[in-house]
This record gives sequence, C-alpha cells and structure tokens, in this order.
Amino acid sequence: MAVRVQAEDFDVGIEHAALTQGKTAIGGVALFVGLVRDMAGGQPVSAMTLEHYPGMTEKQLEAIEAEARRRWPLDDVLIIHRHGRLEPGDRIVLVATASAHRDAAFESCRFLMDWLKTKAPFWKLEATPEGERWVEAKESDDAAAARWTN
Amino acid sequence: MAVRVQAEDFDVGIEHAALTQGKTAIGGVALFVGLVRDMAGGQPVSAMTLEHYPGMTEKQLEAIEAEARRRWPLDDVLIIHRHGRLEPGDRIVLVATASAHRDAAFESCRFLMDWLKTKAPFWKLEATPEGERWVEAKESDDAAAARWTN
Amino acid sequence: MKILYFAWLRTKIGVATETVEPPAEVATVGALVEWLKARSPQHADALANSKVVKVAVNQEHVPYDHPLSPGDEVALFPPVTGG
Amino acid sequence: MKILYFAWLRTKIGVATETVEPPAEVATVGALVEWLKARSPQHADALANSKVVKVAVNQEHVPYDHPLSPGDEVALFPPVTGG
Repeated sequence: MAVRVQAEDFDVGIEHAALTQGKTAIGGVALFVGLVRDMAGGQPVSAMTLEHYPGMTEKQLEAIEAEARRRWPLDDVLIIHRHGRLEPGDRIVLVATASAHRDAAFESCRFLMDWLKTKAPFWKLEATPEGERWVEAKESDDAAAARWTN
Repeated sequence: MAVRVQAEDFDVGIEHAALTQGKTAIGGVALFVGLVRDMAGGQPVSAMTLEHYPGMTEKQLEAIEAEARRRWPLDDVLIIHRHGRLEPGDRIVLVATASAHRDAAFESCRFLMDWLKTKAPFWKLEATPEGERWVEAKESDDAAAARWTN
Repeated sequence: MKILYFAWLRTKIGVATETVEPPAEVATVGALVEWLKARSPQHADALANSKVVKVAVNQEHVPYDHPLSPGDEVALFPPVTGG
Repeated sequence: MKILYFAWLRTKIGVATETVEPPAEVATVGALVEWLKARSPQHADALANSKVVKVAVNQEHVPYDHPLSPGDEVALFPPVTGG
C-alpha cells in the first residue's frame, strides 16, 4: 500500500523497514517528514487541524506517485498524510522513495513533496492566540512545483 | 551527538524521533539511508566490508556537518556511518537534516551525502563470485560533489 | 448535482455540501460558480474572488472552462495547503 | 614519521602502518610518495599511479605540494568510496 491518508501517527523506522524489507536492489531511500511548527507568520500556533477531501485525496496522491514512477526508476514509494487535529512537533506527512541510485531517490522525494503541496486537497486551520485562521497558499510552493514542469 | 561511526546497525525511527524530540520549530526533516545492493557492475555481491580511517573519519564528518550548518539554517544534523562487514539490504549510512524549511532540509541532506561520498575516508570491499574487489570511485560522485562548489 | 465546499469556503457559506439543479445553460464550471453566487449573500461573498476558488469535478482538478455533465460531483475549495 | 595505508594500498604493500625516517630533502607529500616507492617492489607497484593515491596529513586531505613536518601522521589511500 503506497498511499495512506490517516488520522493516526506513523513510525518512520517501521515504515522505512517495511519499504526496504527483502529488497536488496535498493541502494538508497530518501525520506521527508513534515512536522507542525509552533510559529507561523510571526505568531505562536497552539494546534493545527487538517481538513481534506476524502476520495480525491487518495486519487491525487496515487496520481502523484504514478507520475514520480514514470519520471524516475523507483523500487518503491510511500506517501502517508495525516488529517485531523495536530499539535506543534506532531508529524504531518511522510514521503519515502527507494531507488538503486541516490539521485533518483532524492529528486523523486522532493518532486512528490512539491506536488503534494500544490495538488493534494488538504487545508490547514491554525489555532493562534487571535483565534483560528486558514493557512494561505504560498507562492513559493507554486514556484517549487513549477520547476518540475520544464 | 551529531556524527557517529559505528559497526552496529541503527534504527531510522529512533534516530528521527531523537532528532525532533521537543523541537517544535522544525518544519521538516530530510533523511537519506544508504543500503548495500546485491549487484554491482553487473555482478552479484554477497557481502561488503567497509574499511575506514578512525579519527580522520569523525573529523571529516564533523567538518562536513559544520559546512552544511554554515550554508543552511538547520535545527539539527545527524550523520551515522557504519564500518565492518555488511550484507545486501543492510543499512550503511544515515544522513538526517532538520530545518524550519523543507528546501533547506532537502538541499543540505543531499549536500552531505555528496560530500561524504568524496571526502569521508571509507573504502568498500565487495565479495563477488570471482573474489573480493575494492570498489572504484565513481566520476559521477565527483561531479555530484562539484555542483556544490559553485 | 452535488456541490462540496472545503476550508474557508465551507465556513463562509455555512454548509459542507448541497444538491443543486442548475439550468441547462450553466454548462461550464465557470458558469456554475457565477450561478452559485446568486444563492445567498454568503455564497456571493465566499465566491467573490475566483482566483482563490479552485474546482474539482469528479475528484479531478479542472479549469473554469471545463464542461459540466448531469451527476457530476463538483468541489469548490481554496488553494491547497497540505504537506 | 608514521605512514598509514588503506584499502588496496594496504593490501598491495602488505602493511597497514610503518614508521619511516625520510631525509631532510623529502620536504613535501609528493617527494615522500616518490621516496616511499623505493622501499620495495610492492611500494613501487602500489604507488605507481599518483592519480589514485590520495594523501592526508594529520587527518586532513592535502595536495602533493603540502609541506611535511617531523612527527606528521601521513595516510595514503585510494579515492574514497563510502556512503
């Protein structure tokens, strides 16, 4: 199972071990773990709630994964994205890519994070001392995704 | 302890948790795990022995880490490199970088792997059906390291 | 036709889903967004700036000139901010 | 002066370390490598191609024109292949 959308936390070590178990052609695994930060836009953040679009989320993540596999020779891919209420320091997302070659692992992992941030239907609601606010999309994320379209 | 050279295996989940524990300013952690492949140069590999230069290895890895911290705003860095006899599928190296921003985490992790491959005094001896052979340095690794000198 | 709203579109409009029967001349996503604005002041406010109203039809991102078919599931939402 | 050999330099020469007393005119890393070649046919063979003989002095990578000092720890090894 390469794409999971879940409320529960995940264990990076268990996921890494499962991804590589018995696959001795893998030379490297690149992983990225996104975490809830305690500050945003200069304000303290006490909690973050992730809303998503069930059904479409999984479809989009599977499409993003398929695109990564078309672009790079990957032995395996794992994407886990959490939804629901999270606190600073909590894990939000895990992307892991396994390949014979480290450049393919690194690049596909970064590609997946960039596309996930602009295509996967998740929305963050931050709780701050001034109340709740929806996180605005960043132009830097659009720019990051655009670099893969050339 | 940011640099470790050891014969023992490591657990990616435990290391990731220790790196991020109680640090709520971290937005992302990039990790790379290098593994022993079962094939090299078209030949099966039954084992790999990593020789190193005790003392210099730690110094080089610490220097590489310091350089990464100069170049990117990093909350933490971890480098673990194993030595001794390993088998296909075994973990060789872990590089993890934590930052408020994912680009800094991704780029510094890749930088560390590229420099480690050209600067850290490790040498791989492969066991193949035709006997043991020392792995030759790859020009592609020199090219990968060179891209960070511009 | 089933409409879904997410994030601040949902909170501004006050409902997560609604079922609507637009007339036949509402043939594209863009026309549907315009038509939905007339449903209430809350709709008009939430949908005022089309630059930040993104649309998926049957769970795929689509542009405003995408044609509509009976039975489509149409979702309206702000730019995504996951990851 | 302590010399260390690693990887195939060690296996070709047959020793991991040796202590040598080069004459004063052996003042650089490059001169030392030339001087070591004369110690045995194994040394000459292992050190024949300087492009694949890298040198560290006191555990720092150095070029062949690096000056030597009494008491230096000099390591000779092929290009590294870790990671």
